[in-house]
Amino acid sequence: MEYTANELMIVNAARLLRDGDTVFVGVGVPNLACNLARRTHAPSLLMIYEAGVVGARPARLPLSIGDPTLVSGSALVCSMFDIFSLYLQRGNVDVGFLGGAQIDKYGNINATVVGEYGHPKVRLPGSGGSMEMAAWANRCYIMTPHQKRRFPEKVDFCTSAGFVSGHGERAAAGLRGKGPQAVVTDLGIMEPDETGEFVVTALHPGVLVEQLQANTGWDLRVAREVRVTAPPQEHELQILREELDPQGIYR
Amino acid sequence: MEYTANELMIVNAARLLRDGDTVFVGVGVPNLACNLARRTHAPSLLMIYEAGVVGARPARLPLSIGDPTLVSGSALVCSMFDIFSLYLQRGNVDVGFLGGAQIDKYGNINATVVGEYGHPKVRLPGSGGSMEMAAWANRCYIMTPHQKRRFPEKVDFCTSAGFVSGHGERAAAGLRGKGPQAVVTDLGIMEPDETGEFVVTALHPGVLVEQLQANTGWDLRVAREVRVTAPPQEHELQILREELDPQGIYR
Amino acid sequence: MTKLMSLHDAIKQYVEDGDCVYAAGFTHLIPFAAGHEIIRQGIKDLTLARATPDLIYDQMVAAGCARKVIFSYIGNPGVGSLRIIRAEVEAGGLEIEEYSHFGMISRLQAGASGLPFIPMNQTGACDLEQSNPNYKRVKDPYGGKDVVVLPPLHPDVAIVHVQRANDEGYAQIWGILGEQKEAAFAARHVIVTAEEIVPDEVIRSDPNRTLIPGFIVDAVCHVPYCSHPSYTQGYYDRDNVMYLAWDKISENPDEVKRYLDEWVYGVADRREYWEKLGKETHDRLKVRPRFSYPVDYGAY
Amino acid sequence: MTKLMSLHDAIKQYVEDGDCVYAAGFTHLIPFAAGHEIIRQGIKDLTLARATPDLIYDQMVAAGCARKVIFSYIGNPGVGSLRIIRAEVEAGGLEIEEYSHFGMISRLQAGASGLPFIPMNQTGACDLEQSNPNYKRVKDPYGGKDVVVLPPLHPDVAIVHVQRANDEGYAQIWGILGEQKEAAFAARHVIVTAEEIVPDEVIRSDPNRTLIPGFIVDAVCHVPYCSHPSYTQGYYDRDNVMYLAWDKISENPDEVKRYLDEWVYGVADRREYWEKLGKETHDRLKVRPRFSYPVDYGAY
Repeated sequence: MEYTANELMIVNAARLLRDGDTVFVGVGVPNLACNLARRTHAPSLLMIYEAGVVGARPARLPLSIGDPTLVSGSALVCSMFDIFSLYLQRGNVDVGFLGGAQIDKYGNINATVVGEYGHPKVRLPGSGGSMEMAAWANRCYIMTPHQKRRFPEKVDFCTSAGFVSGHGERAAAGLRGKGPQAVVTDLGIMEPDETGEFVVTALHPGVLVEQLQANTGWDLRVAREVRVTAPPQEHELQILREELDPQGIYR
Repeated sequence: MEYTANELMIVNAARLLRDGDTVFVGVGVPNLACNLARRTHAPSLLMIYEAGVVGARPARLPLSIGDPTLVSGSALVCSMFDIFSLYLQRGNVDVGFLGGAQIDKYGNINATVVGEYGHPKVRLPGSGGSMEMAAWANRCYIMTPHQKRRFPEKVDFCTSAGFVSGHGERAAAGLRGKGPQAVVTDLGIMEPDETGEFVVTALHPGVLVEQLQANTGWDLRVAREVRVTAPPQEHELQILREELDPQGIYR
Repeated sequence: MTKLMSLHDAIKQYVEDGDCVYAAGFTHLIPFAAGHEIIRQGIKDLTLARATPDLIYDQMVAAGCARKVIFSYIGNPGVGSLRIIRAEVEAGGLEIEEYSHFGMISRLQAGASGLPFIPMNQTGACDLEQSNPNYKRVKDPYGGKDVVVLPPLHPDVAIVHVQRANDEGYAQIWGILGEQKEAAFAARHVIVTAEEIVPDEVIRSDPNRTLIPGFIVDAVCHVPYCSHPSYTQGYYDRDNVMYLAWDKISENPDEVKRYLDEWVYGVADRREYWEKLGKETHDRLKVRPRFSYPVDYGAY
Repeated sequence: MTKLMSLHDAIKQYVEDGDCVYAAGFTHLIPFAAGHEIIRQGIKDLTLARATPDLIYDQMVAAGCARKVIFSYIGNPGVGSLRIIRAEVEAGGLEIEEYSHFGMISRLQAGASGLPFIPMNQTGACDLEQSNPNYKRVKDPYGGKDVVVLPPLHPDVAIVHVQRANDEGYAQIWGILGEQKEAAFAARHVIVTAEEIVPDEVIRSDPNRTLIPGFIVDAVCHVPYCSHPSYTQGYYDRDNVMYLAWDKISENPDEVKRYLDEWVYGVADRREYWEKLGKETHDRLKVRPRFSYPVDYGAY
């Protein structure tokens, strides 16, 4: 079966989730990945939204992270202060999904500015809750198309911390979470090595390491063993296309 | 009309309340004073309980500060953390009522121990919320029977701050509230002078200054002008006896 | 004592040139009607604070009401940029003060609690901390890592939209709570706008639902559909069509001017605005009921 | 996944000798049944933490379960002393750790928030601060007065009684909220006792009412009348007669022993206890209904 680059990322991200995980969900592709996991191998996955919604069961695909469909029929709604303090800072969130305009070698993310902060070339939306999610969720995943401008050696501005400038810095700052555990792109998957540097650990079917290197801004290293991901399965694509995103907004 | 010592204190405390005041209420006599004020000159007095109840309209006289009758029909119920931070610490409470085993010359109160803290002769209940109420309510009133053992020159333990050891110390500690503004007893009323020391400012009908001195543990000073309080009025006593405390528990 | 007044009068009385305004609501309950009224009254030099400025601050900046924006996420949620604010920031025409979400609401929580600061654990992402001098660090006196702290935010005015309130300002909210309560307690003045003004007995039937006490509220305004194109849970849906449309409108200054002329300056108040939206939009945003199970407080 | 189990099994599994236990509830919802079960199981050396120890900790101390009490108000509310705890403290037989109410709940809030400390403004009353080394001061980095800080409290087990929960532990509370939420989030293990176990759809009909999420809960126990002689708003009244009676009983060690023998050791569980109380008490504590107006969340 044919599939798009987005579908490939969504399916591979979904497979990283474990049954019983509490996931801090953003809208768009992470939302689809979580819902796909819930409908396949992780039926007790619990979705938490930074707007303060726990255990949402959206009846439709929400455009915004604060859509009313997330609230009706959810298990708990609390204030933003509570969601950030009692849930995220307290260590009650297993997984966070992150994205941004730039991701560097150590998994640091820039969602703030391209160029200088005081005189930005491009002003991006900024942190929202991603600074805290990256710090305190037990593990984070990053989803992004594989493009060279998105993968500089060092981000212009560190909106949310990966491994900062190498392993150990998270522990030194006392961060609760283990940091980004995988970057899922449309070409493959990168994971941190023992120094905190992201290296190629998996390729999607038919993709060559050289393609990743050509689309990455640093000298990309490759893990000793690189697996090839299983292609999106028919039932995964069916759920995505027929149940989760029937209008094909994120196809 | 005849009246008891308690009724005398309640009526005089009620008269100190202003219409529109938000009052942090304890049970017992302060509760009666507030309800009497509401039914006479201060119909929009708002009662707040440290249990987190705002705008209570108790249908019966509660034994405890957390009675269910305070909740049903009240305007707002919040957590204890909210009541202490958003209401009291933020400065949203006009009046607090305090009591204790000892009250000293500067209006400091001991509700913790008689004797040494580590080896108490008498262990009392402790602060509860009175430490914060004394600090942050805009003004406080103290109600207590006039007995020498209750009025030592200096409290054994300072559970809640009056003027500490003289005027200016409240400001030095940055306390929001103005501190205790009156001690209402069954003999008269004492108010702080410019040094923060409590002096006699009013006598109940038929009481002599000497009686107060005889029942006070420090060298009691008398204000230049001492008024005589108006005796409890018939309608005040009627409300107290017929509506608020028909069983006469606090008579 | 009733605090009921028209939204026009409430804005006139409580919002002044140069004020810091916090129009609360995380996606939900955003008081668009109040923002439009501020634009119509030509109020200037405002500092506009909100975790997510959303379309309403983009429109207020476009109309020239603001000199500064305080925020933690400056996007059109689920759509992309807030083009007008973004362009002003890139051109250096608008002062900004930026936080993460937790930082922003911690400032409100400190303000609401009367505290000089609120601590947060470190996040490892220090660039924002270094760009904004309000961020400071404090040593943990128990020997752990230093914490990051922020000072209180005390807006001059908080505007809070709610589902129902009584005429004294006791206000009940359900659905996404965002930072409504904290903004109200942190502010010097509070304007409550409500979908419904209800009898006192409705409020008192469920006191745990009340988030804002009347005695901190200055004005209560009955403004049905106040939050369109945002939404009010249980009353009408979010108008995603408008959120997508603004992305196009805001590409072009002429279109923006046309929009403001037609939908803000061209209507007297929210009632006219809502009527002008027309039946098709009304129908599209209609919501079928889904009621909560009642709870029993008991008659004590 | 259901977490339903008997209270006996929940206590057996989650409360161990030497633990710090926080049985939550400010006057309201005090989980007496759990305290009695702990007594019956002969658990020892506990640190008992509660803002207001109330009768339940007086009884647990009498039964020899505790080596230490952490508290902020150690009275029989509206009646007088907790005679047993008071006598033990005066005799030096019980370790204490004391706070004000705000200090106590700030410790829980810090614990619930994963913070190393929480600041409070100064109160001018320094004797307690000087008696308890957990109190420290921190300089305000913005130049104001020093603040008073306290470290987090992380009880080994929090026991939280609620009106209704589903079998996963999502729990809804109305009436006085006390420190129920904060205790649950601060603790390592959470036991929820509920007047009613309700279908998931009841909880999900009103998500704003849910204070505790199931995934932080270890055990859910269906225990009607769990809080007598305290009360559950809307379910039964506070038994003031018992609060007054305890004042007499606790004057005399023989009477205390007789009480424990009859009402704790002498019954198997809460159901037997409640039946034993008899019809007259049941009738006295009965409450007429007073329902909340429902709210509409909308079917989106």
